[in-house]
Amino acid sequence: MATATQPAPTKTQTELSRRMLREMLLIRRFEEKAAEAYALGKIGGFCHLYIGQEAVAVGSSAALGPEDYVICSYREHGQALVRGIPAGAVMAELFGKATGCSKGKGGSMHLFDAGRRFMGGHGIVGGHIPLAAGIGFAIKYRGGSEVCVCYFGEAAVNIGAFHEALNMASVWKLPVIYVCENNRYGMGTAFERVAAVTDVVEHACSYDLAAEVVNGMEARAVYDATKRAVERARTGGHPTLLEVRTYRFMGHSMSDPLHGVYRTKDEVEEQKKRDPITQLAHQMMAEKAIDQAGVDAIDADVKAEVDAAVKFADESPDPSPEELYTHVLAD
Amino acid sequence: MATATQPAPTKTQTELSRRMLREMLLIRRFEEKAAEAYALGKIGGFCHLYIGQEAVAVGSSAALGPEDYVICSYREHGQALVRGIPAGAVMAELFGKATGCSKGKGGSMHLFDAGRRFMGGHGIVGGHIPLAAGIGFAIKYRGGSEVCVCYFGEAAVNIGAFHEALNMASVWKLPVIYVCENNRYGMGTAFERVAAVTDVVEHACSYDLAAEVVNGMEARAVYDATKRAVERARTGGHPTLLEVRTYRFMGHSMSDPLHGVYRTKDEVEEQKKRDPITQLAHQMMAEKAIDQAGVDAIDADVKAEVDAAVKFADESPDPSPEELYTHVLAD
Amino acid sequence: MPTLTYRDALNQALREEMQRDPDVFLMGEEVGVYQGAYKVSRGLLEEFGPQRVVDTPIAELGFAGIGVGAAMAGLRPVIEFMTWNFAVLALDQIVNSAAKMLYMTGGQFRMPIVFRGPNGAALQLSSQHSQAWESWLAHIPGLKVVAPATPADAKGLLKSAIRDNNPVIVLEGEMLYNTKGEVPDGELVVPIGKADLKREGSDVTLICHSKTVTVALKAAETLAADRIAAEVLDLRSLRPLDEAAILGSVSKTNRCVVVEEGWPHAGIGAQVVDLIQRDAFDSLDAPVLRVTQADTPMPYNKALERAAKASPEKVVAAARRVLYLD
Amino acid sequence: MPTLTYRDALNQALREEMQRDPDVFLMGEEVGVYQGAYKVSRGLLEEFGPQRVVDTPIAELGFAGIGVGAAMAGLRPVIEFMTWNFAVLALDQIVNSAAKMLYMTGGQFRMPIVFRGPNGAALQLSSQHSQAWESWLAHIPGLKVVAPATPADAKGLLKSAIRDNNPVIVLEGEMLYNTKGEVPDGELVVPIGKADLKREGSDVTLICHSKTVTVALKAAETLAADRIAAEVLDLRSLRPLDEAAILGSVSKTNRCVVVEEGWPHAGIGAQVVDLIQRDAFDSLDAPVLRVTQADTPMPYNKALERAAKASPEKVVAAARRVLYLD
Ligand SMILES: Cc1ncc(C[n+]2csc(CCOP(=O)(O)OP(=O)(O)O)c2C)c(N)n1
Ligand SMILES: Cc1ncc(C[n+]2csc(CCOP(=O)(O)OP(=O)(O)O)c2C)c(N)n1
Ligand SMILES: [Mg+2]
Ligand SMILES: [Mg+2]
Repeated sequence: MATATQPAPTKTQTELSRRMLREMLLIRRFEEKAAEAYALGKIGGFCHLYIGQEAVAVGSSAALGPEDYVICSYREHGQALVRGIPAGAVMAELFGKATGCSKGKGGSMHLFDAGRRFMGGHGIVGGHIPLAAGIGFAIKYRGGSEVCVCYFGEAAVNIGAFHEALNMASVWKLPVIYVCENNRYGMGTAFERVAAVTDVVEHACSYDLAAEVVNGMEARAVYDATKRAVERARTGGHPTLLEVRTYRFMGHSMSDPLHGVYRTKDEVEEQKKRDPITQLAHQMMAEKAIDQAGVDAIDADVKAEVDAAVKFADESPDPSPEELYTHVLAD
Repeated sequence: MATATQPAPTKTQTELSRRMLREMLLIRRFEEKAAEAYALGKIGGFCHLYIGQEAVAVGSSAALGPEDYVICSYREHGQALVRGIPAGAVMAELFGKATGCSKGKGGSMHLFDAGRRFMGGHGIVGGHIPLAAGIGFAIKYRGGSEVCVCYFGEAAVNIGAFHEALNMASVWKLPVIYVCENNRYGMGTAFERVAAVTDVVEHACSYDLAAEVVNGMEARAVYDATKRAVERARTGGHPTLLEVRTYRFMGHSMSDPLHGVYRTKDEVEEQKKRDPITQLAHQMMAEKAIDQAGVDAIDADVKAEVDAAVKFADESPDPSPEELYTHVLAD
Repeated sequence: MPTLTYRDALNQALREEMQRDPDVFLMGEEVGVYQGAYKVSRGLLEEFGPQRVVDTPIAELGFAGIGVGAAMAGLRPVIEFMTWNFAVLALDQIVNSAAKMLYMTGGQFRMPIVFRGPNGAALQLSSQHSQAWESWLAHIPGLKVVAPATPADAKGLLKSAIRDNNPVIVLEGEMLYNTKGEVPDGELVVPIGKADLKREGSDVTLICHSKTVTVALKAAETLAADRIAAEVLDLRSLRPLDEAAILGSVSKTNRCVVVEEGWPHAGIGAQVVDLIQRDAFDSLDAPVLRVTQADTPMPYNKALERAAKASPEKVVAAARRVLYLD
Repeated sequence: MPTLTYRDALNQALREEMQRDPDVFLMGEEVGVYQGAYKVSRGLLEEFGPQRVVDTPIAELGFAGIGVGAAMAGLRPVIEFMTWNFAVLALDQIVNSAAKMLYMTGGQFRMPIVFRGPNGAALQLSSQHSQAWESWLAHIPGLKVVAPATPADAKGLLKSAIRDNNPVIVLEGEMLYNTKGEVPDGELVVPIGKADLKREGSDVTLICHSKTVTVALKAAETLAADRIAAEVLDLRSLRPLDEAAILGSVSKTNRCVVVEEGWPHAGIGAQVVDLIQRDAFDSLDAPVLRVTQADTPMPYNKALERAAKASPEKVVAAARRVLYLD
């Protein structure tokens, strides 16, 4: 990273950086609290934390407008927060409360917000990749200028749905941006053990997609690459495959080990030195865009926001018993 | 094609050419009779003819030994014949007779011969592509030196199973040769209308497979390419993807039009000039390896074989009624 | 009343609904240029253009999911499967995405999508191409499942399915496409969840749907010759079932035979039997019997295939048994 | 007799069969290096090596098909699905390739393959991860389907499944893996197709399998307190069903409740009811009632999830109703 040697950032660049720093901190603190709550049994089932990957959701979302669509896998707490779902509504969903963004019926893997065009939260690996193409199809069908960003892990590249969807997205020139969060592992399996070619971006050739490999620990790099992809999608609707190289600092899910047979403690420690939050903070300090006190202030601010979210979730009611039978069918 | 300018063929080359010419003629005459029998109602259901694509099955099979495995889609009459299933047993299967190679229970789409390692005959597009990898897995598991050749159409490249299987075949270095018979259409759909990239061979890059594009109207070219692929598979078990460019001279299935909205009569006529049988015959004549009388003699010979097959099928009995309930479960 | 084929009735339904609502589009293999593998979509590409009549690659899982995504974004997709045999590849999207979307989003995303195509056996298509998926699909909460037997019901139920705000499975029949029947002019909407009494009778109820309606009606004819008055009830909808109609008929006849095209073990007929024995227990004078496909994969041979399928003879035999005549 | 967890009983079965027959191998996601998502395959990679304990990409359809191909070539694959929810993606290979292979080849290719993994709901895994597929799988001719409830049955049925020359579906349970039970030493093979009488009683038969066995046994306890003697029959095998055992018990008690984990509509319980009302009609003193999951997708919220599942309370209530006590 050489931003320091670049010309001093403009005011808007600095504002963007501050915003991204705050959003990454919000996600980090939110996830830390979620881990606590899980340990206390307030959250159940699977809970896939985003710690380490914050720059991906934050950098890419910053390149989007409120009218754009976002769809994710089950590892979507970060995206839900940066797309503007109140931390309280997200935490309440993890707690299974009636005030949750899916009314407590979806849970950690199924966060949704129709108003904010946050399309989930899907649990079957690869299953939402065709859905993203369908959203892109609807945008094009209506002649809209929105785009749909679809996040998934590198392990999803090995499943058929990924290929079927990318081919159709390209044949029909749909305004979709496929963001592969390559954190190098699918649960306990290193990608190179199950993929003949480990450069995910290679697959773009098979489908004539625009493509870039992006440093996923650099929020700014993710922002820039996504901005270019959004440009292509809005004008002419050319789809893009972004391979964003990142790393998961926690276990796959709350119940899974942080390291062990599949990756070493040293590797994790080494990777943590690339923490996207400290990196951006240091860049901004080097640019005199912020000082440690400023960072601390933001941190205190988001901590308060997260504490309020936990309080809100704690105090919110469970769905009423009848909710078991509602929303099975629409009128 | 420039064989004429090459040194005179060796005796074995000539023998190979004669064998391939005979096998292509056998398939051609067999399919013509099958079409007749279908019109007479002796064959029911779907019946996908191989006319025009003979050089693919014949050229590739010539590079295999009897111990090697072959697995196909529903368009497999040609492969069944070149792998040595008696024409009578194949025709009887199309007629649904007890003497058929699947006892009359499989039909045109499900020809099998365990003894000859002919693994079918499968009706779900792409469904047999993972099966081929499984057969390759078993070969490697046992430390054998056989190979498995898997034939499928270009339209199958758009379905997920193709990608899942090729990735695993490559990761595990399985002795499988994937032969994509690119006849440019899936039923009434031109490949370029549904594939973002029409060079099937491109997909080899995504899976680190050896690959070649082959002229599928040239039995010798198919033979040479397959021989190289077999070499790679037997030693080291490196899988290959062959894109064999060919053309279907008939409708998709007996009930489908030869041409119409999806392709023009002229296109079909133009393609028929590349008839793989006449091409090989002319090459051999140019090489003085055969004369017209010789070709006619072979033709008469295979016609007799096919007539005998029809007679055998006609005179064979239906399966007994109890056969409805047999082979549901093995002991 | 004009007479139409089942195929043209479906075609009319698609055309009328696409004219009525610009958000309705048709997607599937060969639906456009080729005019449909079974010509159900004939002329639609010409009338509505390639954006609303979309030819897909062979990628059932993928385009089913694209339909679901489009429905999330507010369109009303009609996804055609060339046959339901191939839809098995798309079940994850039908079950995990379409059927559960409204529920797991806490009611935020309706799923106005139709999945349609021919279901069950045709003639000599062998094991992999002759499967009836009624019971699998009807098993899933969040779906509605209909199986029209006549051209009028084909048109009316498909129109209802397209207007429904839930995922609706429409099971057609390759062997039905050419069958003719009267179809009332103008707006025809058949409500989902209502069975149709095809023939009145007092001695035994024959419950059927889709292709087995003709089978049951033929059986009723034969029985009538022996002065047995069979009532024939066409379910039309398999989820929800018209429980009132089923129970009403059985409590009148006290005897029942359930006919279905699929396999016996946990077939949809078993659910009908479960309902009857539970809620009409005291009115049953005999156990309910079922006529189904043989519990085997479908053989290719013509005679074996015929023997595997439900037939009027088998229905007559079952009816006579519940009447304790044999 | 040594006491083992259900997980370790399965692990023993795999180890013993892999020791016994070199053609047996295990393939699936995380089965090797990670020792199994639920640790069922712990230690097997170390003992048998990467060729026989094979970690796969996330490609259910693909590796299920690879298993089928390997079985065609004479191996005896054990395919592990991390859960059966994901196996929905592989149904085409299970149904169209594995189940029909012997039949459509006229008996030439046996299919000695096992598809196994946890089925049904665990705790708060929400809609897409809490599905019980009994009735779908048992619907298919050419398959055998077992659902062991105890460690001993888990071991004995998995061993039988691996030795069987047909595709066998083994439905395990995430909530069962930690449960303990006595497992006889040495060679233990439980025949497929035989139910197990878990508790004798004369007043009402409670039919169950897998996780619902504990539910039924708890209900039987409660009923006993009211001097109601419930007989508890664990089906163990869902295809084939042990019809003799079912009919034998019901013709003794004349009353029956069928408990299952899955959804009601065309669930496996409907088939059990169909059998009973058909072949034990005259011995039934009341309709057979069923206790199933609520006919909804599974909600995430803990209380709603509990309310959705079959419970001893619901079984007791149903039993009292068939006894006309409420
Ligand atoms: C089809 C399917 N198979 C298996 C699983 C179980 N599973 C959940 S997450 C996961 C690993 C996915 O890894 P990756 O796609 O890289 O995403 P990450 O968890 O690293 O963000 C697996 C195997 C699933 N949910 N869906
Ligand atoms: C999964 C699936 N979808 C649809 C079909 C119906 N279908 C049979 S053949 C075919 C076209 C296949 O074309 P291609 O793969 O190019 O092979 P070709 O017929 O040209 O040899 C289609 C759509 C099928 N059998 N399986
Ligand atoms: Mg990953
Ligand atoms: Mg083709």
